[in-house]
Amino acid sequence: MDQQDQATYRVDLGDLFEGPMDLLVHLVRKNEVDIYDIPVALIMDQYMEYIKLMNVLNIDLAGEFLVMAATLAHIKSRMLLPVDQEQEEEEEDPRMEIVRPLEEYLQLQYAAEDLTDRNQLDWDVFIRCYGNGNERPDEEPDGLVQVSLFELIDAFQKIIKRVSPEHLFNITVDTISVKSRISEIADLLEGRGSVTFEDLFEKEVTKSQLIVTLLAILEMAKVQVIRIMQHVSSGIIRIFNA
Amino acid sequence: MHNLKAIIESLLFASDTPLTVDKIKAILEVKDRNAVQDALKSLAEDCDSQERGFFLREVAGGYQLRTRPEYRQWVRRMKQSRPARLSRAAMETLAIIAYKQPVLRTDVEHLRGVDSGGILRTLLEKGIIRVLGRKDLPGRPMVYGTTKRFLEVFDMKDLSDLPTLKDLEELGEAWPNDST
Amino acid sequence: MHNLKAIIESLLFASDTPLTVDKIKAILEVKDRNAVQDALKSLAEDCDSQERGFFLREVAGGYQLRTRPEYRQWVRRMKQSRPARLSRAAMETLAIIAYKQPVLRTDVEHLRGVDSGGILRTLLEKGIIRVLGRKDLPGRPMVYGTTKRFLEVFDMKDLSDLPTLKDLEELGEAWPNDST
Repeated sequence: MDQQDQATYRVDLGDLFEGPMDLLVHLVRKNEVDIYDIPVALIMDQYMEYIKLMNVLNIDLAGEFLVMAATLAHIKSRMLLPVDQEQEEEEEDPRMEIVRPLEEYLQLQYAAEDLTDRNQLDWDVFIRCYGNGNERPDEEPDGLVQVSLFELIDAFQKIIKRVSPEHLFNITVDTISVKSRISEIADLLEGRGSVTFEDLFEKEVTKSQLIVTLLAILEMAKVQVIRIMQHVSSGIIRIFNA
Repeated sequence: MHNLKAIIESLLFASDTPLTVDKIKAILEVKDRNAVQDALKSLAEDCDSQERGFFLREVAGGYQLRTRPEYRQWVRRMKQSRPARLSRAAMETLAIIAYKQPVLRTDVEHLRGVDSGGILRTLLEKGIIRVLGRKDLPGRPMVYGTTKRFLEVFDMKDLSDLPTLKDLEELGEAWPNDST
Repeated sequence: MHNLKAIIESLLFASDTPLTVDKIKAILEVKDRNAVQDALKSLAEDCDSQERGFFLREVAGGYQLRTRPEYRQWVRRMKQSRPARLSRAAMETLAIIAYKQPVLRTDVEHLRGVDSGGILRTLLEKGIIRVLGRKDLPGRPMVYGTTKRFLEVFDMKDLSDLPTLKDLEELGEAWPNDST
């Protein structure tokens, strides 16, 4: 079989079973078995049949399918072990390992079905449509704005993709913490005009928060939005709006 | 105010978002909340009894006129809308977020048993879910929840319109061999 | 067709352009031109006699539902009180400021590749960004950052709720089956 043929016969796994839970639910339903009393050996055999079939069909098997196969095998082996008479009462049915996630998964399937059955906007029901005239102007009297956080990062990512690599910069959770602290310090300065160095560190508890505050002060000094002054006699360091 | 009902109808007709009673009161400068509510009720009855092409629906905390679902095939044909429906996988993911919010990506994936990053991104792009914040865990993972848009799209007054999981389970058990 | 008038009303309601009789005939697959015209006439009469918030208007060769001019002041007031959406350019500028703050106007313009003075002013007026200070450079350029109002608009506790590019990358590509 050449490359072309292989591509033709490749079936998206998502078209058949979304994941191992999906396949398991299918088998439970097909065999009409009670999820609280699953015949593990039977279900596992059928599960493995499907795995083999998917291999034959040249479907890329997600690792999750094999993890589930291992879990089923493990449960099956535990069920074959003789039960210790004394421990019997405390010993949990090994199948519980799979029953609980299955239970939750089934519940969510029902929830998804319920959502699907609702009158979905732009599919079952429609509201008035304003075509291209819908673009709202920037200038609005009361200055309210309606945007989502996702739109913001999406806009940022598009810019990043546009600019040349040498202008790339890292935005990480850490750098954002520093920005957040800068914003807080700017708030303080807006209110009070100046603040002592100690005040800024007063409430800090963890080492990383100390570092974040220090980095924030350094960055603000670097772009010169603050001045740092030390009193000659008292030695108190004060930060001012530049 | 003369003909409050007709004026409210014109507002609802021209609005692209659901209008709350408070918003209507503010626009019309009426003090009487009951008068607005009565007019809305009467309008809803008119839409039904006169068999109009649309009906008044309470959704996402406000009121909105929407075409009747019975006529979906014709409106759809006019709009030439491609299937804008969410896939089964997206519905499943959305159900998890709706019921378990605030929820982490790992929680979603644990329940579904498969990678769900792409679906989360799609739902974010559609504005149906949003980032609520971050959780104080290593890597500060993002926490997800549903939006007001979710209520609008899925025809709900508020999140309490969602049936409980227990109710759903009982309903589900009525058709145990419902094929997937 | 059962209830032709209501179906046509739902089409007119959901359409963003005037609909011609031919277009309506095509959508509903009705052959009888008179039936469509009678339904339109009857709908126009209903709108008038029942004092609805809108009326049927023959315009640009087609039919369109429009709010009654008598109610223009209220509809206008409603439209003015709607929250604005940010333009793409404003969104871009805001994103740069949010992620790169404290940042100079020249940095913003360098990344965007266009003059951004007007947009910066708009964002300042909206109270979403602020001047953090002036840099000690020729011309004493202003340094920009986001405000508390910015956090409110995006419903964040603090800036550390901002998603990072890594967060976005980790989600992967949007799910292909759910195109809008």
